[in-house]
Amino acid sequence: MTDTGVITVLIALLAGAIRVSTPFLFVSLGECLTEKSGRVNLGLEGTLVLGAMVAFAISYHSGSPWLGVAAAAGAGFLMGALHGAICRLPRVNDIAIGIAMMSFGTGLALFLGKPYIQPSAPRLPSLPLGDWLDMPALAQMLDVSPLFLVGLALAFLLDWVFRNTRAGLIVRVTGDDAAAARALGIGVDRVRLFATALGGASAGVGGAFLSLYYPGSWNEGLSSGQGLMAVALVIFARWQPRRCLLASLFFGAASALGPALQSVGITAGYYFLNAAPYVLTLLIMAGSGSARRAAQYAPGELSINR
Amino acid sequence: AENLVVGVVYVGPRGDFGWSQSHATAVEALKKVPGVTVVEEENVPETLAVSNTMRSMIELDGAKLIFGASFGYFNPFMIDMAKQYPDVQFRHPTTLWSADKHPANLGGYFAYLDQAHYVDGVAAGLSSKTGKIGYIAAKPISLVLRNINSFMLGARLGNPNATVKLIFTGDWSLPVREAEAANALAGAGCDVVACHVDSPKVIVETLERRGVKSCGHNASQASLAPKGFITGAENKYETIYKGFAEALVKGEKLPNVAVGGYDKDMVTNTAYGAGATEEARRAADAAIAALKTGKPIFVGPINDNKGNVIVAAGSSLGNYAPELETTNYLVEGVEGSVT
Amino acid sequence: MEKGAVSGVEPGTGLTELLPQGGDRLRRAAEFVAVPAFALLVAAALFSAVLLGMGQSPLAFFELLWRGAFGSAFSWQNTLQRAAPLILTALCVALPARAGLMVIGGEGAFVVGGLAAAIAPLPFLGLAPAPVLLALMAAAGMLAGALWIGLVGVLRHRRGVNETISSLLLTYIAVAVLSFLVEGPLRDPATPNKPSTHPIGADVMLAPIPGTSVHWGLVAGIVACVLAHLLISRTSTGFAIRIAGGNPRTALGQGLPVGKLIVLCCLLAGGAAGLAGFFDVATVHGAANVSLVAGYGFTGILVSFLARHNALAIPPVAILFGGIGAAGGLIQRRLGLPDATVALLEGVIFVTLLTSETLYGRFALFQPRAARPRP
Amino acid sequence: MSNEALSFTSPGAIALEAIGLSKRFGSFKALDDVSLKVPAGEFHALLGENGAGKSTLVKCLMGFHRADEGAVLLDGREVSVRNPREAQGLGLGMVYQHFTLVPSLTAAENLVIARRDAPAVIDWAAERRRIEAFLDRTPFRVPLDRRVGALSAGERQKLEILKLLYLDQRFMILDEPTSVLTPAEADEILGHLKAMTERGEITVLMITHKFREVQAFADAVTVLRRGRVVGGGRGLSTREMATMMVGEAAATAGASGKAALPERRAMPASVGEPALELAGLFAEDDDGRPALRGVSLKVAAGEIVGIAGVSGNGQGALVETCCGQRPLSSGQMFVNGRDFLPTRRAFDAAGLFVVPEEPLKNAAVAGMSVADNIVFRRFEKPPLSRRGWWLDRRAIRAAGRELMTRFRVASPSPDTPIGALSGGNVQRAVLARELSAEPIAVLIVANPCFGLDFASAAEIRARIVAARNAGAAVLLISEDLDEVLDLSDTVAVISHGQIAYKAPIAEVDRGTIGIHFAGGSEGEQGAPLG
Ligand SMILES: Nc1ncnc2c1ncn2[C@@H]1O[C@H](COP(=O)(O)OP(=O)(O)OP(=O)(O)O)[C@@H](O)[C@H]1O
Ligand SMILES: Nc1ncnc2c1ncn2[C@@H]1O[C@H](COP(=O)(O)OP(=O)(O)OP(=O)(O)O)[C@@H](O)[C@H]1O
Ligand SMILES: [Mg+2]
Ligand SMILES: [Mg+2]
Repeated sequence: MTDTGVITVLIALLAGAIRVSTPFLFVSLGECLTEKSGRVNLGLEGTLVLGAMVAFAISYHSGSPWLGVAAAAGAGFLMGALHGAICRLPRVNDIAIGIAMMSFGTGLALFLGKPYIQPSAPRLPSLPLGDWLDMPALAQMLDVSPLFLVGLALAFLLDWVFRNTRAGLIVRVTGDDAAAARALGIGVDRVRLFATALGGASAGVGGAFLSLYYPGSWNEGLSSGQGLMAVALVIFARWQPRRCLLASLFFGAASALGPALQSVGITAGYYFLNAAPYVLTLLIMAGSGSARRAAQYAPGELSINR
Repeated sequence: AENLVVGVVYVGPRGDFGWSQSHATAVEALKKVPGVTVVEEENVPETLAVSNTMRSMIELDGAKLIFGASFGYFNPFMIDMAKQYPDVQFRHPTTLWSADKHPANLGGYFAYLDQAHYVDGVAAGLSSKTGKIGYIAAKPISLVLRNINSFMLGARLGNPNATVKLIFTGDWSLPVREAEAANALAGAGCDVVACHVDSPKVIVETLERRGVKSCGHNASQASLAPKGFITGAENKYETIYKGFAEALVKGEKLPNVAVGGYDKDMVTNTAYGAGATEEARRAADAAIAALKTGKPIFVGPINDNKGNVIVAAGSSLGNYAPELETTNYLVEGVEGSVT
Repeated sequence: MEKGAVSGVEPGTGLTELLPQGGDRLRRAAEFVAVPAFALLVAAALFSAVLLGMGQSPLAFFELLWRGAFGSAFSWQNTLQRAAPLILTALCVALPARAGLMVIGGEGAFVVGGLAAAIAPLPFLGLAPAPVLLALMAAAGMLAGALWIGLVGVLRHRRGVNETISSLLLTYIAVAVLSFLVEGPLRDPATPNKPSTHPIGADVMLAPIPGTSVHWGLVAGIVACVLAHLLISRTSTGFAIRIAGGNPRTALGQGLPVGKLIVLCCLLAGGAAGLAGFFDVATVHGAANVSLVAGYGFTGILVSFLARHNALAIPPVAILFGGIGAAGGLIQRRLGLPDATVALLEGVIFVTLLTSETLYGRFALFQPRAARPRP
Repeated sequence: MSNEALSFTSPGAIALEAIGLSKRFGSFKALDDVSLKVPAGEFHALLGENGAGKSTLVKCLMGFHRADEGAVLLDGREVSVRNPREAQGLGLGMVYQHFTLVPSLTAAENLVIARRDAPAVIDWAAERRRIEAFLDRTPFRVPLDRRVGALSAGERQKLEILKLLYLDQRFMILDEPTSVLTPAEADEILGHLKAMTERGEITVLMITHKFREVQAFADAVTVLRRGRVVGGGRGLSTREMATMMVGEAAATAGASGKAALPERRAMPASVGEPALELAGLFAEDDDGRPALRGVSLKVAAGEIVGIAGVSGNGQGALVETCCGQRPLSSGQMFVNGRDFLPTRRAFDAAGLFVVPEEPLKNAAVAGMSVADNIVFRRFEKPPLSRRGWWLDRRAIRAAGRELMTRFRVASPSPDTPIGALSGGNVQRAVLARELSAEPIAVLIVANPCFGLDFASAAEIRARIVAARNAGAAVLLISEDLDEVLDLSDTVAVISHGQIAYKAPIAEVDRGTIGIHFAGGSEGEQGAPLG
C-alpha cells in the first residue's frame, strides 16, 4: 500500500466511524438506559426500522426532515412504551417480548413503508465542519450530521445523568435492586416503562439517521441487523454510555475497513474484511474478558444475568 | 379464451428500484393481456420456500406458467417443480437451461445486460475527467463479472487509460455497505462510479451528494441524480412476459430459450442524464447502433488483470459466445479480484 | 421456566383420590390450550381492525389463512415443510436456555453445519453407498454446528464472554466463511452464477418422506425434541443442567462441572442446528451455497421463546410458524396484499401470544382444586 | 462519643397505633386482626416465630404491602400510607430484614437517593459536606465512595441504620437489624437509639429474635403468633415471652439455647491426622482484591472449630473456596490427609458437606422443587437414578418427602418450588440435604441460624453437635459470637482474611477475642468488643 493509500484508508476509517456509528450509538444508548433500569429490550431492531420508515415518510410528506426525526422518536417512544407496558404484567419475559417486538416493529415498518420505497424525501442537512481545510478528503470526513453531534452529546449527558441527577440514580437503583427501589418508594414499573420508552425513542432517532442521512433512503433491507448488534454492543460497553460511544465508533470504523481497503486495491478475502467489525469485537471480548469480572458491571436486575 | 393464470415469484420487494422492480414493471404489462390472471409473491428467499410457493401457485391458484425471477431459484427448485408438474411451464431469467439436462417444460429467457453495461462504460469513460472509475458489485458471479468486463472494455474504448476500481459488497442488498463503498470510491478519487447490486438507489444518491457521476442498473435511477447521472443499463422484459403469455393463451408452444440484447430489443440504456458529456452521448449512441448490428464487444487483444490472454489479438468473441457465460476473471484495467 | 413435576399417580391411590387429581391435571392441560387460543383470538381481532382499515374483509383473510396453512393435504405439507428446519434451530436456543444461556447464533451453526455436510462426502462420492455418505454428512454437519456453538460455551466459561453477543458475532463470521469458501477455494467451477460447492449428486440426496413432499428433517426435529425433553427432565445430566442453569453458584457448591455442562448444552444445541443445516443440504440444495443463509436460525429464536424453551412445545409452535408462512403466500396472491401484511400479522401474533403468559394461573377454572382458596 | 451528638432538630417522636390489620397472601392469612399500640418515645419490641407475620405487619405499616383491612393512626390521626415514600414523608422509616441498599451504588449515592427531597441535580460537593457533617455526629464510619456491594455485611447493616438517622425519621422500624453485627456493635447502635427514644426524639419498633436485646433495650413487647397478637406487655421474663411465642411445651425445651444441646461426647483422644486441613489458602474477591490471605487451620474428627469475626473479613470467601464456588489463587486443602479438589466425586469420597449462608442464593435453585433441591447431593445415584443416569422421579419425591418430614420443612408439597418457601424453611431444606447423609466426615457450616427463631436455632445447633459427636470434623463460621462460644471445641478469629487467633474453648475469654476481631492491634477499629 502506498502512503496515499494508507492515508486514504485512515481517512475512510475515521469518516466511517463518524458516518456508520450514529445508528449504533443511538440504539446502544437507548438500550443502555433501558437496561440500566433493569429491563432488556431486544426489540430495538424493530424500533430502528420503524423509526427509519416513519422519519422518511414524515419528511416526505411534510418536507421537513427534522419533523421526521421527531416523528421517529415518537414512534420509538410508543414502541418502547408498549414493551414496557407489556413487561410490567407478571410472568411476562422481557427478552421474549423484545424478540416479538422486533418482529412486530419490522412487520409494521415494512407494511406501512411500501409506498415510500420509490420517492425521495428531504434529507437532514450536514454540518460542513471541515470546509476551512483545503484537503477535500478531510473536509468530506468532517462533513458530519448534526445527529451525530447530538448522539455524542447524548452519550456524555447520559453518563452525567446517571451520576449526578436524581432521575439517573433512580434508574440505577431500579435496575440494580427492585426490592430496594420499592422500599425507597420508587415505582419500579413506572421507571422501567419510562426508561424503555425513552430508549425506544433514542433507537427511533437512530432509524431516522439511516433513512434521512446515511445511507439516506428508505428500503426494506435498510438496517441489516444493526439494531440487534447495537443491543449486543451494550454488553460489550459494560452498560456505560461513554463506552457505548467508543464501541459504536469502533464498530463504525471497522465497518468502513472492507470498502476502504478494496478502494485502494487490497481486495483479497474481502468477505473477511467486511466481517472485520464482528471478528474484531469477538477478539477484543475474548482477549479482555475474565469470567469472574464480566458479570460485575451488569445491572443486578437484568434478566440475562439470572 | 380460457383464463390463463401466470405466477410470478420475486426475490425482493416489487418496488426495489432495481432487479425485482424491472420484472414487476414488465408484469404490469402482462396483466393487461386479455385472458391472463397474474398471481405474484414477493420477497421469496432462495430456499425451499421457492418450491412451496410455486407448488402453492399451481395447486391452489391453478397457475400454468410460472416465472421465477431470481438466479438462485433455478437449481434445484425450478428443476424439481418442472419435473413434478410436467403440464406447467416454468421460465427463469438465465441461460442455465439446456435441452439435454433439464425438463422440456422449463426454460430460460435472458436479457444480455452486459451490452447495456458496455454502453455505460463507453459513456462513463468519456464522462470521466480523471479516468479513475469505480464499480460497486454485489458478488463475483459470472453474470456480474461479465457486466464489469464489458463496462471496462467500453470505458477503454474512448479513454484508453481508464481504470476501474472494483468493490464487492458481498450481498445483493446491503444499503449501508453500498453507501460506504460509494464513499470509499469517492474518497479514492473516482469521478464516475457504476454498479451492479439489486437496488442501486442508495449508491446513486450517495454519489450524487459527493459530486460523483453515476451509472444506473436494472431500472431507471435518472431521477435520483439530476446532476451526475450518466446512463444506466436496463432490462426490457415486457417483450418476453407478454409474448409468452400471449402465446400460451393462443395455445402455442413456448420457446425454451429466448435470449437477446440490443439486437432483439431486450435491453436498453436509460436516457442520458446531465452527467453525460456530449462526446460521451455521441460515442454511446454509436456503440448502441453497433450492438444492434451484432458487433462484438470482446475484440482482441484482451488480457485479464493478471496478464492471462483472454482474447488473442486479431480474434474476437461474439456477444453470445458460450465462453462468456462462465466468466471468472476481470479484464485488464479493473483493480480488484474475484475472491 | 421450571414447571412443577406433574408426575405419575402414587401407587395404591384409590379411585376416589385419583379422580379429582386427574381432573386437576386436565384443568392444567386445558389452561395450556385455552390461554394461547385466547391470545390468538385477540391477535385476530386486532388484525381484523387493520384489515378493515385497509378495506379488506377479515373473513376472507382468515379463510385464506386457514386454507393456505391447514386447509388441505397440500397446505399441510407446505406448512410442515416450512416448520421442519425451525424445530431444530429452535432447539439450538432452548437447550442452552435450560443451562441459563441465551444463545441467538443458531443461524451460524446452521450455516457451518450445512457447509460441513456439503463438503464431507465429496472425496468419497462414488466410493461409498449413499446411506454411508449421508451418515457421514449428518455427522459432519452436527459436528461443525456443535463446535461452532461449543466455542460460544467455551468463551463464556473460560473468558466470561457473554454468549448472546458472541453467538451473534459468530453468525456474521459464519456467513463470511461460507461466502468466502463457496466463492473461492471450494467453488464448483460449474456454478458460475450461483457459487456453490461441488454437488453431492442426486443419488446421494435424501428423498422426501414417501407419499409426501415433506423431508425427513421434520421427523428428525421431532425426535430431537423428544430426546432433548427426556435429557433435560429425565436424566441425571439434565438434572445437573437444570441446577447449573438455575443457579450456577449452587451447582459449583455441589461439585457439578458447570463449565462442562454449559459447553455440553452448547455442543448439543449447535449439533441440532448443524443437523438442520445438513438436512437443508441433503434434501434441498445438494450443495452448500449462500442460500443456506435463510434466517431459519433467527426464526428459531422466536419459536423457542414462544415454546418457553420447552422442547415438547417446540414442534407445535414451529408448525404454527410454518402455517403462517405457507398461508402468507396465498394471502399475498389472492388479496394482492404486500408480503409485509403477513410480517405484521406474525408480529401481532407473537406479541399477543407472549403477553398471554401473564394469564396463566389467573383463572380459578384451571387451578387444581387443592390450591384454590377455600371459601 | 457522647449521646449528645445524636440529637436532631426534628420536632420529636411519633406515636403509632394499628387497629385490626389483616393481610392475606392468596388463601393464606398472614395477619389476622392485629392491633398494636406504640406510644411516642417508646422502644417497642415485636417478637414471634419465623413466619409469624412480623415482617408482614411492619411492611403494611410502611405501605410496602397494602393491608386488606384495618387502620393506622399516627399521633392519633388516621393515615393512609400507599407506598414507602409516603411513609417516609410522614416520618416513618424502616430497616428491612433483607437489605435495601443498592449494591452498585456507592454509600454516598445510597444516602442521597434515600432522601425524599433528593435534588433533581445533585451537587456532590455540597452533599458530601452534609454527609460528612452528619457522620461526624454519629459513632460509625463507613467508606462513602466504595460500591455497597463491596462492603462487608456489617458495614452494610450500619449503613442501613445510618440511612434512617440521616433521613431524620421519627418513627423507626427495625426488622432484625442486628443479625450480622457483633453483640458489642449491636449494643452500641441500639444504645444510641435507646437514648434517642429516652430524649423523646424518636420512637422505635424493633423486630428481633434475641431475647438479650429485648431485655436490655425494649420498654414494651408485642408477640405475634400465626398472624395474631398473642400477648405483650412490659417487663416480661424471657420465659414468659418464649411461652407466648411458641406455646408451653416447646418453650421449656428451647428457652435457653444451651440446655437444648445434646451432651457433648469427649473428643476422640487420637489426635492423629486432622480430618480437615487448610494449608495457606489465598483467594481474591470479585473485585480482584485479596479476600483470603493465607488461612491455615486444622480440624480433627469429632471437633468443632468455630471461626468468629466481624463479617466481611473473609468468611464468605473461606466457605466459597472450600466448596468450589471461588477459585483458590494458592494453597491446598486436605481431607483425611488427602489433597482435596472440590469436584462432585471428591465431595462424596471425602464425606464433606457444606451449608453456606443465604441458602437460596448459594445452595438452592429457586425454580426447582423442594424435593429436587433436597436430593442435589445424590440425584445421580441409586435408588434415585437407575444405572446412574435415568431419574426415578417417584423415588426423588419420596426421598424429598421423607427428609421434609424429618427436618420439619413446611411446604405445601414436595413439588412446590423452593423459592416460594420462607427463608427458615429454605434453610431447613438445605440442612436436610447436607446433614442427613451418613457418615459425615467433614461439615462446613456458615451462619446456620441466621434469622431463625430460637426454637429452630436450638434444633439446628443440636444437629450440628450431634454430627460432631458422630465423629464429624466441623468447621463453624458464624458472625454470632454466642453461637461460636456455645458450640466450639476450638475457637478461632478471622480478620482481614487471616486467622488472627486460635485457642481451645477452655482458654478463651471474650476480651481476648474482641481484641483480635480488629486484627490483633487494640483500638484499631474502635475496639468493638468491651
Ligand atoms: N409476599 C408474600 N406472599 C405470600 N405469602 C407471604 C408473603 N410474605 C409473607 N408471606 C407469608 O406470611 C407469613 C408471615 O411472614 P412474615 O415475613 O411476616 O413473617 P415474620 O414474622 O417476619 O418471620 P421472620 O421472623 O422469619 O422474619 C409467612 O409465613 C409467609 O408464608
Ligand atoms: N413469589 C412468591 N409466591 C408466593 N409466595 C411467596 C413468594 N415469594 C415469597 N412468598 C412467601 O413469602 C415468604 C417469604 O418470606 P420470608 O422469607 O421473610 O419468610 P419468613 O416469614 O421470614 O419465614 P422464615 O422465618 O422461615 O424465614 C414465604 O413464606 C412465601 O410463602
Ligand atoms: Mg420477617
Ligand atoms: Mg425470616
